This record gives sequence, structure tokens and C-alpha cells, in this order.
Amino acid sequence: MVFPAVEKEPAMSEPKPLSFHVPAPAVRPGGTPDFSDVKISRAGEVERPPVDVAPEKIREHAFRIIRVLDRNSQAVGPWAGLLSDTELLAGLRHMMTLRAFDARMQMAQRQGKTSFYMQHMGEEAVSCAFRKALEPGDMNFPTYRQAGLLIADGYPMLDMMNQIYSNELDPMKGRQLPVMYSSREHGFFSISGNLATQYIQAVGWAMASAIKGDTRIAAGWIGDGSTAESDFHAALVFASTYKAPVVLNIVNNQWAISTFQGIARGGSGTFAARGLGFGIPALRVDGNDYPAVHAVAKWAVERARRNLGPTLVEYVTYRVGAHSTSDDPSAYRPKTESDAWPLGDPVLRLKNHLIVRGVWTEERHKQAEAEIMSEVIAIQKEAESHGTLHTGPHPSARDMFEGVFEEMPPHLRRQRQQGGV
Amino acid sequence: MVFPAVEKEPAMSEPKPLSFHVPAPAVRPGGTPDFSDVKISRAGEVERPPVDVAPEKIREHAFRIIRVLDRNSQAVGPWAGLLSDTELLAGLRHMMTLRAFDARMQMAQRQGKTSFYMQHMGEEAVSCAFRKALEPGDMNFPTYRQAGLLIADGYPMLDMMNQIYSNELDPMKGRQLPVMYSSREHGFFSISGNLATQYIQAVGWAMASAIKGDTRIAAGWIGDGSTAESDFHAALVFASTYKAPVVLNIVNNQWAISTFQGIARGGSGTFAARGLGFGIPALRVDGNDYPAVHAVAKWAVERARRNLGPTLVEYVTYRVGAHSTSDDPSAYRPKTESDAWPLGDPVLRLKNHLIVRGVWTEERHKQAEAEIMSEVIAIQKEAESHGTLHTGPHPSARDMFEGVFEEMPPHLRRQRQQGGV
Amino acid sequence: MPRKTMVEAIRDAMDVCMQRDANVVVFGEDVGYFGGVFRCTQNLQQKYGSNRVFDTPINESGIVGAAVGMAAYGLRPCVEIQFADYMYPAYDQIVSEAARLRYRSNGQFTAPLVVRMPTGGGIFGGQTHSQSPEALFTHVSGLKTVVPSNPYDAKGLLISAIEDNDPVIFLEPKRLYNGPFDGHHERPVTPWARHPLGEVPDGHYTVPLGKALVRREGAAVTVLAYGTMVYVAEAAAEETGIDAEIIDLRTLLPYDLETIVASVTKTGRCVVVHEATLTSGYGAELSAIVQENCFYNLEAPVARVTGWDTPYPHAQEWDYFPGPARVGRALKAVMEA
Amino acid sequence: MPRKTMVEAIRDAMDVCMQRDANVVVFGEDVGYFGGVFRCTQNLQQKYGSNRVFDTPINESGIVGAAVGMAAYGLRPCVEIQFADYMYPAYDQIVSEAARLRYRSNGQFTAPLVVRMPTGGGIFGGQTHSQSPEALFTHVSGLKTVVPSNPYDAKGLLISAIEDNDPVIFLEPKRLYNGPFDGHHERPVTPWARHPLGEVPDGHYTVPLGKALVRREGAAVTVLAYGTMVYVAEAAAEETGIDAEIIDLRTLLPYDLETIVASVTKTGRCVVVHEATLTSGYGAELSAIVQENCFYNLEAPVARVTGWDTPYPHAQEWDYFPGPARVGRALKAVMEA
Ligand SMILES: Cc1ncc(C[n+]2csc(CCOP(=O)(O)OP(=O)(O)O)c2C)c(N)n1
Ligand SMILES: Cc1ncc(C[n+]2csc(CCOP(=O)(O)OP(=O)(O)O)c2C)c(N)n1
Ligand SMILES: [Mg+2]
Ligand SMILES: [Mg+2]
Repeated sequence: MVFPAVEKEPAMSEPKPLSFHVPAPAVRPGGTPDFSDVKISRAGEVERPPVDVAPEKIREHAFRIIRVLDRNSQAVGPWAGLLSDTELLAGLRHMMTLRAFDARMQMAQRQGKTSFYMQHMGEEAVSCAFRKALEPGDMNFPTYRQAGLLIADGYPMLDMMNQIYSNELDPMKGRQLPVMYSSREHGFFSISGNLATQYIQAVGWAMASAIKGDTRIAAGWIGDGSTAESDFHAALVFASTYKAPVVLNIVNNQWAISTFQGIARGGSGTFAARGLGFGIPALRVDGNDYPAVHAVAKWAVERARRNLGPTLVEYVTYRVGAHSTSDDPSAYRPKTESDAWPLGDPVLRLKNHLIVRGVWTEERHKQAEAEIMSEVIAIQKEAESHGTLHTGPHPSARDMFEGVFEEMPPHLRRQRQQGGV
Repeated sequence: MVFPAVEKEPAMSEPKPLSFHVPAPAVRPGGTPDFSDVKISRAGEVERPPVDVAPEKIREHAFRIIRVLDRNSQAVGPWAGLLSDTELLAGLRHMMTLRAFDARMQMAQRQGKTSFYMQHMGEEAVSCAFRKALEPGDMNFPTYRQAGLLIADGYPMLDMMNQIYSNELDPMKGRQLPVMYSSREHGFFSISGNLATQYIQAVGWAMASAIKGDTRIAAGWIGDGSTAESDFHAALVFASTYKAPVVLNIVNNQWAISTFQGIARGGSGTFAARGLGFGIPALRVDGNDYPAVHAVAKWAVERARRNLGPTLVEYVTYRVGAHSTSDDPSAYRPKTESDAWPLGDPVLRLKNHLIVRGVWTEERHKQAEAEIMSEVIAIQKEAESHGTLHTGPHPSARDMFEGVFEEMPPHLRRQRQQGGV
Repeated sequence: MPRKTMVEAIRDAMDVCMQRDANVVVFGEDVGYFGGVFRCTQNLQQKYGSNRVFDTPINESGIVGAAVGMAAYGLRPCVEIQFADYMYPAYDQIVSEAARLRYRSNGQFTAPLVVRMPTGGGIFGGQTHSQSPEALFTHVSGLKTVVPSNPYDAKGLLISAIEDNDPVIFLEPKRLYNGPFDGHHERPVTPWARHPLGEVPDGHYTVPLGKALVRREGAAVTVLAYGTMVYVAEAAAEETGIDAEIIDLRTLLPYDLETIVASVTKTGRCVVVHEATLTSGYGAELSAIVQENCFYNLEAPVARVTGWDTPYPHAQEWDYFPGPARVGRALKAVMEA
Repeated sequence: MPRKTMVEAIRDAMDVCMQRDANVVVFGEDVGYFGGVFRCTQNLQQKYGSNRVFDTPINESGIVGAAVGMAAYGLRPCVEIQFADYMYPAYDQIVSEAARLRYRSNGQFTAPLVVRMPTGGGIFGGQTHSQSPEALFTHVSGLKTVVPSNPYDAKGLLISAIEDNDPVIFLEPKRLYNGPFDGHHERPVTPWARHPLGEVPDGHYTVPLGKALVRREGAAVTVLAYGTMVYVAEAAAEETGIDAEIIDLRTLLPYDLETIVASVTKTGRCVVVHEATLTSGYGAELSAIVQENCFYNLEAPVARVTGWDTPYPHAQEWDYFPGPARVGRALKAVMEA
């Protein structure tokens, strides 16, 4: 053979044993909450690029936090000033309504009136402010923690409660879990319950709108933990390839049931950073800052509407409550962690801003709280008059057999007969 | 109510209709090949960071191409100089062997001796050079286009051919397709055929090694088109979170069957860029440049071995042949596209480099070509003496029933009896 | 009447639907410019533009997930999974999303989409190009599952599927693309051009979902088959001389109980055949419903002839494939029982 | 003997295996620090460290895919999918990878892993916390599928599964975690502490895979059941006074044909019960094998009582769940047939 033999290389000096790395949160129950690793930009600090900016020009936006409301409850910087007083007051009302609704439904579940509930405590600004950046006809593909989209759009709370109670007026006929709402009219796609599956569906819906030369856009929603799911990738790949007119929202509320965000995020620094690998502009925003959420949402929505393609938005917020009524967070995080959360409470922050603006007072706030609560209670009474999961009346067993297909096929008709309904 | 009514905003000026964007390659059959959009760094130009560099410091590496061999066939720059003449000559021999092997097996398929074959033409440097950066015990999770890993590690070509022919000596007993090799001994994990599934398995294997305090590392392999698969995401998420000692290789040969790389890549610029969203260092390398591939592989392997975590490496190369024997690329790309490919041919480039180094000549190359071909033909004859798919003998029907489980369960024993074997 | 291969018939079905309904869109891996690895979508992009016929990234979950979103918007996506063996990454989108969307949203949103996929063996495709996963769909409430066995049906059923308002899984026996195949792999291939079922009318017609067809009348034993196995069963009947009635199911869900029961009531015997592995295959359901509905007519146990419970092998293709000899043995056994 | 809930028994099995074999590792969503949403892995991380018990990102394909890689390396991963309803994203890794690895590599690489998942209904979990997807596993060659019905079996079977050298799908009927459940949802829950099968020996013991158990002897009719339905069947037998022989299958694949055939041969009648939807459910396979093997002994058609062919509803949980009344009606019908 014409090739010389390769002499055996001297053995590499014995490498050290590998070790396994599992990220862990800074503090566990018993410890003192510590968010000192959360890097928070000053309000007004992060620049507002033109909507047609080249994605690679704003890579650093994926590592900062766009904020409008400062410590003194003033709205500052390039993202401020989009909303009128009346609009801000409406935003406050939506958030307060969602909070009151949550409180009542949480309690109703504890009373055995339904099987399950999931609240939004601390995250109200995200869905309430986002909804106001959309136009009628746009479509959200929400998770179970965006009921603010419905409330801020005026979906009847009675319908929400009827579904939560699976009662005789349940718009989903008792088939779907509580909180897994659906309203085509209000641009709220049927929630699945399987994480991340709907992110790519949002992209598909947006592609369809582009295919048809429509002007409507879509918004996908996902939690921090769920960005780890593979359909997140499918969504980003398709959105990037087809420049779909979609806003891809990540609600980073720091927790995925018991798992802190570091498990899903790994070494990326932020969730917004995931966009960098796709050439998708990625912004982070203070999710507890109503005007900031709205302004960033508007920016992203405008990009989509102008056919400039997808935008990834990470809302930095905190899940103050339990994951769901099946969960007790004191088992995995300090009880007082939410108090230490550096971005505060979205309702309080907007309230204070409105007071500073001179259009709101502590007294009116108290009064509004009471009014909202009694409205919610009145609706709840009405809903309960149509039944709860515990007491009924419910949608019928007949309803259970309907709607699997447009027309009931013979085998299902036979089964319904067997079932005696 | 205490809140003022929101006045209806004046309707936004009617937006323009959206339009749908589908990426298309610059040229199709009939056109003149054009790679002017492929940005190619000069040889020696891209810096060589220390292996413990912070990923965010080398983001730009994801958009450039590490190259060693320049136009004059000299090895230049910070990534040059790792391999001795003998090692380079061995590399040349491996690539030439793979090419000869491919030629014969491609022809054998055309002659009906097997069902299917996939060649490596143009991509030989990637797997041949990578293998030499690994240590014994390390594990590759290859795709169907990395047979160079086996050839460069001395796996018997006879076994490869026996499998391709599904003959009586087929090490996989006729159960697996041709080219879907497996060799634990040679650090070559059983190829699945389902795209991307093995990328996350490589991460799992690497995690296991770290869990056990072992020193062995893993390498995952994927094609440009297959990075779109969801398991690619699973792999990057897990690798990023657990800092797994794994090298994640992307072989960008510009095509996924008939689909040009723009469909999978979307707006990201490069495939290496996918790593940016995970805080995983990402490098691109000239995949047709043997010393460059080897140097980058060494760098990534060292990172893994020193427990510094995963590295993503994109090998920029070109699939000169058809996707497989079932495919005819002239239906979707210009016939002469491969001639226009700006990174040349890996065998030719290494050959010329060795000539420039004074350790090789045109004559010796011709002689080596002839010698290698006659060796391959001799082995092929031997393999064929044990059967081909067309003529047999094959592994038996009994073999078909074995190995589904460690022990054959009763229902399968009954089926085997029914099958009369 | 024009003769078409099954590939041409399938393409024609999409063409007809795209012509009639601007909401029909077609996409998948390699289906755009190239026209699909089996060429089922050839020239459709040229004809309808890349707005309606386009290549996708290699992500089956993305293909079906995007289709669900598009269908909810109002389009009628007809997507291709390159091989049924590669549908697993899309299984969640099919099972958890497409199949349940109408139900869980009480009809507010629906998923009128078709997922086409080449299925079955006989082409030396090994483990990853030969599978028959129909039972994984028939178990899922909310899906319809179709398996045509010839060009005429393929076109008519695919048009029905595209026009259907629910998600349809459309399994194309790839061994039949170019001609019928009775399992006699050693014999030359008959092209569809020489087979009466290769006659495919131009333009729009439908074959209804949920209706089986008696392909061969007989009095002695009923054979329940679909796809490639229809021809294998025919060959077995010819070769054994047994007067078998062969039913081509065509739609596996909803299935045509009436036709099945009428035949077995008449013959008193039943053999179920399919390529998929035995255990928990669709044949189990057929066997169960036959004995539930025809128990007192049965003169022998319902027999199943299927692929073995192993992954699909490469070299042993013809040991695995339930060819006419095995089906013939089962027919005889059932007649003698 | 110590009494344990099923959750405790399952945890104990993992504990015993981790103690004996340093290669056993446990991971999944929320299984690390928190110990799992059903607390099946509680305290294991504390005991064995986060090197061996850890939380994962929410990616089921990643969980099983990483487990396949680890198993190929030499570990014995025992992973949790939070609900069986969420296994679909992992289905490809289970079917195409874990199940076929030994076969396709001719034994060079194997996948000795266990995928645990809570399954079944009865907890008002709606469409996404109630499914019983066992038939989707029993159709796949290369997988073993286990469904325990009580703490004793759960521990013994899980130890067998972890020690097995092939991939095992371990389905845990979540409605049984805290006590047996016979479908009488209006009655108070019996805890395992008051049930003899709550007696769980300490330390290592196994219940072999592939062996069924006659839970109740009887002469009139055989009931084939597993998981929660074992108790429903018992209640139905008591309430109808029918002398039913109830077989708890325990392992669905490989199944225990001998025990099944012996019983049906004796009784001449058979009712198959499961929670999963009817069509192409595992009951179809049971029905098929019973009539294939006991045809001449059968005095009535094999009947199936199952969940309906709809997604699992929320409000209509007890209309959907095949409770003792429905099973009782089937028993009577079979006796009268
Ligand atoms: C595919 C799938 N896997 C697992 C679950 C169970 N699960 C429900 S919510 C949840 C955590 C989600 O966390 P995150 O995405 O951060 O959303 P958040 O609840 O914080 O809003 C998990 C694991 C599921 N619903 N679907
Ligand atoms: C899950 C899955 N989907 C589809 C296929 C069919 N298929 C085989 S190779 C291929 C193209 C892969 O392209 P790329 O990843 O670029 O690798 P290359 O062939 O260029 O090396 C496709 C679509 C498959 N094998 N597996
Ligand atoms: Mg979260
Ligand atoms: Mg490629």
C-alpha cells in the first residue's frame, strides 16, 4: 500500500471524570427568597426599534426587559404614551375583574362546585393588555392562563362560569374541562390542555391568513416550561420559514408546576433568546407593567400586520398562586417568594400610575373593587342557578355522543342506543 | 360603575392584504448554478477561541466558516497544524476508500444486488475527519450518511457489504435496511432511519456518561433538513439544561431530498445559529476541508471531555450525488450545480494539500486509487460469495422472529410455529 | 375511459378539488416543486402556485399542526406524510388536536383536513418504509380512516375525504401505486393500464366514506380485506378454488357493518387479512365485531392472517408479508374447521 | 405486613431497585425535588441525589429519547410521563426507537427502560387526564405493557419491569392510587390501608410479567379485566349474583393465554371490560383470541364493555365510565344469550 502506517498517538493524559449538572433554583422552602440573579432593566431604558428592523440588529433585546412604569409610577421612555387615560382605566378594570373572577372560582372549586380551576394571580396584565393590541378577527391560540383575553374582550363571564360548572348552559356541553374555554367570536381558539400543540396551530392559522390575502393575524401563547416542548420548535421553524404573520408569546411566570424556569431555559439566559436561532426578532417585556405589555404587543402585532413576519415576545412575570387547584407550591418554593418578586403586582402598579396621572384615587379603587366583586358574585349566582358540577343539572349523556363527527356514524349511534340515551 | 366608557378608537387605516412567503432556491433545473449568496470566510480568517470561552462571546462564529486549506492548498490560520503528514495521508485514504466503496455499492444496487443505497459523494471529509477526533469508547449517533465513521475507524468493510446485501453473514440478520449499520465496538450506534430521533438519544447517552462519572462522550448527527424535526429541539433543550458532554453535528449538504436548505433554515441565516437560542457555542466549518473538520471536531470534543458541555457544529458541504438510489436530483436542481459548489471536493483538496506539503504526488494518488478500488472489489467478491439480496442466501425466517425481545414470548413462539420455521 | 395509475388518480383527486375549491391547499415534505417522492403531487405547484402547493420543513408535527390551524381558519389542507412510518411525530397533533377539536369546542372550530400517507410493504422498504399503522388511527375517536385498493376508489375516496368536514387519514398502499399486487412477487407486475379498476373518470365523482364493496361474490367464506390484501385474497381464492366472498372495506372507520354482517351471515365463515402486525391490529376489531354480530351463524372461528408481531424485516420481506399461500392455508383451515 | 397505598408501593419499587442497582435512574416532569404530581417519586431525590433522580424539561419525546440513549449506555431509566394523555409526543421514541432497537441492531444495543404513566379515568380529569391508551402499545412489537390493579402487584410488577431487559410501558390506574374503586363514585372511598391487597412486603420481590391472576373464581362466565375494571367487575358480579370468574390480566403484552383459555373453556362465556374506547381497543384483541382459542366452548358471543367511542368527557364522567351497572347488564346478557 502506498500509504504509511499511522503511528499510535501517545495516549492523551487521562481525562477527569465527567460530572452531571442539574440546574436548581437559588432557594427552596425554608430559604429566603432571592431574585438577585434576575437582571432588570430600568424603565424607559430599552430602545424602541422601528418595526421593520433587521432581527440581527436587536439581538440584545432578547436579554433586556422593556419597561414603562418606573418606581415613581410614571410612564417613561420610548415605549410609553400609547394609551389614553380611559384605556388605561379600562385595563385596570379588566385586571381587577379577572382577579375577582379568579378569587370566586378558586373558592367555588374548594367548595366542590367544580373539579378544577387555574388562576392568573400576578399575571393579569399579560393577557388583558395583549388583547387590546389586537383587532377584531385576529385569533389567539391561548393556554389555560390567558382568560384575560376573554375578559378584556367582553366575553360573557356567565359563559365562562357555566363552563367551569359544566352546567346545563355550558357552551362546551360538559365535554371539556373547566377553564379550557373556546370562543371563535372573541378570537379565542379552543384550548387543548396538551402543552405547546397550539403554538404551531397559531402559525398555521397565520399562514392561512397570508395564503388568502387576508389582513387578520394570529397570536400563539405558551408558558416558560412549555417552550421545552417540541411543538415550540415546529412553530418557530414554520414561522421563520414562511414569515407567518403571528405573534409568538412566551409567558415566563418563573414556574412550571414545581419546576423553576432554569430547567426549561438551560443555558440560554432568557426564553426570548430562543428566537435568535431563527432570525425572529425577540423582545422581553415586564409582564407586570400594563402599558409596557401593551406597547410591545402593539409593536409585534404591527410587524405581523405589515407582513414583516413573526415576533417572539417573552413576558417576564410571576405565578403568585398555585399552578392549579391540584397543587400546593409551598412544597417547592418559599411561601414568601412572591412578595420578593421584583416586578411587583400588575394591578397595584397600574393603579398607582393612574393615581399619579390624577385620574384615579384610593377611594375610587376601593369602590371599584367592591362593585366588581358584587357584579362577579351576581353572575356567579346566576350561573349556579343553572347548576354546578356537584349538583347538576349537567349537559346530557346524549351531548356526550354528539359532535365527535359532523354526522354521527353508525357505530356511535349503536353505542348511544346501548347507552340508553 | 366608576370607570369611564372607552370611546371607540377611530378605525385603523385599512391594512394591506397579507401575502404568503415560500422560500425558493436561487436556481432550478435549466438555470445556471449560483452560489453567490453563500458567504465564505477566507481560510485562516476565523479565530480559534479557548475551549472554555463563554458562548455569548463567539456568537459571530455561527455565521462564519472556519477553513484551513486556502486556494493554494496551504494549511493556514489558527485551526491549522493539528495533524501529522501520516495522519493526513490516512485521512486521504479513508476518504478515497469511502468513495470507492460508494461507487461499487451504488453500482451493485443498480445491478439489483440490493434494494437501496445512499452515497456520500462530496461529504467524505465530514465523517472521516470527525472520527479521528474521538477516542475509543466514545459513541456516535449517526445518520445514514456517515459511513466514514466506520471506515475511518477500521470497521470491516466486509461486514458493511454483508449488511448491504442482506446475505447470510449480515450482522443485522437481514432485519435492517442496507446502510443502517450498527457497531457498538466502533462507537457507532444503530441507525434508525427515522430522522432526528437519535439526536436526543446522543444527549441521553452523554448524560448517562456524566451521571456515571465516566470520561466517554457522545456525538449526535443530523442533516440540514432534519434540524427542522422536533427531536432536534429536544436534544438542544436537554443538552443545554444538563450541559451534556456531547458534540451536536449538523451536516449541511444544502439539500434534503428535493428541498433546498432554505426551507429548513428559514430566516436564521445559518443552521449553527440555532445554537444561539440555547447558549450552546456554535461553530461552522468548511465540511470539505479535512484538517478544518478535524480541528473543529477536536475543539468540540475537548469541550465535552472537559465537562464544559455541548457544542453545535455545522459542516458546510454539498451532496454531490442523488439523495439515495431512489432519487434523481436533475428533477429539482441544475445538473451542474455540484461543479459550481464553491468549497470544492474534499478528496481533491486534501490530495492537493499533501502534494503541496511534498508528501504525495499525482502518480501515487493514481496508484492509491487503483489499489483501493481493487481491495474494495476483492471484498465485494467475498461478500457476494455469501449472497446478495437478489440471489441469497439470506438470514432465515427464524432470524426474523428472534430478537424482538430478549426472550421470545409465547405469542411470538406460536406465530413462528404457524410460520412453519 | 382514461386509465390511470393510482398515483395519477390520487393526483387527479387533488387537482379536481383544488380546481373547485380555492380553500384546498396541499403541502408536505418534497411535495411542492418536486411533486412528492412518489410523485403524487407532481405539477400541482406549477398549476396552482406555491401559495397553495408548497414544500415544508421536515417536521411531521409541524405539518399536521399547521394544517389544524389552517383548517380552523377555513382552509381544507390535504397534507402528505412521506411514509406512514414517519407519522409518529405527528401523532399527537392527529390524536389530541385534529381528532378532538370539533368535540371539545362544541363545533366552534373544526379540522377538515386530510393526512395522506403511503403505507404497507412489498417494496423491500424494511422497518421504516413498510408499516401499516391503521389500527393506531381506528382506535382514536374523531378520525376517519380510509384505505383505497385501486385507482378508481382512490380518486373517489380522496375527493370524499377532502370534502369531508372531519379529519381523514388516507392510507395509500404504496405497493399498489403502479399496479395491483397479489403477493406473487416473483411474477411480473401488471400495470393499472391493463386492469379494469385502472379506469378513472375525469372530473369530479366521489366514492362515499364508510361503504365497503364486495369485490368477489362467494358462498363459502367471507374474506375481509383492504388495500393490497384485496388482491392477495383474490389470488388465494383462485388458487385454492374456495368460493370466497371478498369484501374490500375501503373505509376502516366508520366501517360498513351491514355489508360485513350480510356476508358472514350468508357464508358462516370469516377470514380477516391485513399486512399490519397481528396483536391489536385492526383485524382484532373485525374479528370481534364479526363474532359479536354473527355468532350464531359462525361455523368456524374467525381467522386472522396478518404480518407477524415483529418489526418489518428487510431480507425476510416475503416471509413476513401475508401472501397468497398463507391466506390460502387459512381459507382451507376455516373451511375444514 | 405493612400496608401501603399504590403510590407508596410504586415508590417503594423504585426505591428497592435504586438501592440494589446503581444504574437505575428516575426522571420526568416534576419528579425530582417535588416528587411527582402524584408523589410517586417523593423523597427519592433526597435519598439518591439529583444525579439519579431529577426534573426534566417538559418534553416527553426528550424524556423517552434521553432514556433510550441512557439505556443504550447501560443505565436502567425508569421515567415518568405525567399523564398517559401526554405520552403522544413520546410515541415516536417509544415505537420507532425503544421498541425496535434490540431487533434492528441484532442485540448490540438494547433499551431496558420503563415508562411509567398514570392512566384511566374516574377523577373528573376530562379529555386530557383520563385516557387509557394501552392498545396503542400492545400493537407495537417489542414493547411489554403492564397494568397493575393493587399495591402488591404494582410493586412486584414494577420491580420486574425495571429488571427486565426490554422496554416496558407501565400504566398506573390513577383512580386506584389511594384505594380500590368499583365505579360506585357516590360511595365513600376505601383506602388501601383497609384492603388486603394493600399489604406490601418490604424489600425485594417480583410479580412476573406475562402472568394473569384469577381474582375471583367462578363457573358461569369469565371476565377479562385489568386495572380499575377489576373492582368494577367484582362489584358487578356481586350485584348481579352471577358466578363470574374474574381474571386480572396484569400484563397485556405478553398476555397469559393459558389462564384465559383455561377459564373460558371452563365457563363457556366471556366478557371483556376496559375503560378505553371500544373500537380497536385492547378488548378487541382479547375478544379475537378468546374466540380463536375457545370457539367450540363458547356458548355466547364474547361481549365487550368499554368506554364509548368519544373523547373522554368532563361532566358526563359517569355516563362514560363503564361502571358496575353496565358491566352487570353485560354479564346478564351473556348469561341469557
Ligand atoms: C404535553 C403535556 N405534558 C405535560 C402536561 C402537564 N402539565 C400541565 S401544566 C404543566 C406546566 C406548564 O408550565 P408553563 O408552561 O410554565 O405554564 P404555566 O402553568 O406556568 O402557565 C405541565 C407539565 C401537559 N398538560 N401537556
Ligand atoms: C421522521 C422522518 N421523516 C421523513 C423521512 C424521509 N426522509 C428521509 S431522508 C430525508 C431528507 C433528510 O435531509 P437531510 O436531513 O438534509 O439529510 P441528508 O439526506 O441531506 O443527508 C427525508 C425527508 C424520514 N426518514 N424520517
Ligand atoms: Mg410557567
Ligand atoms: Mg441535507
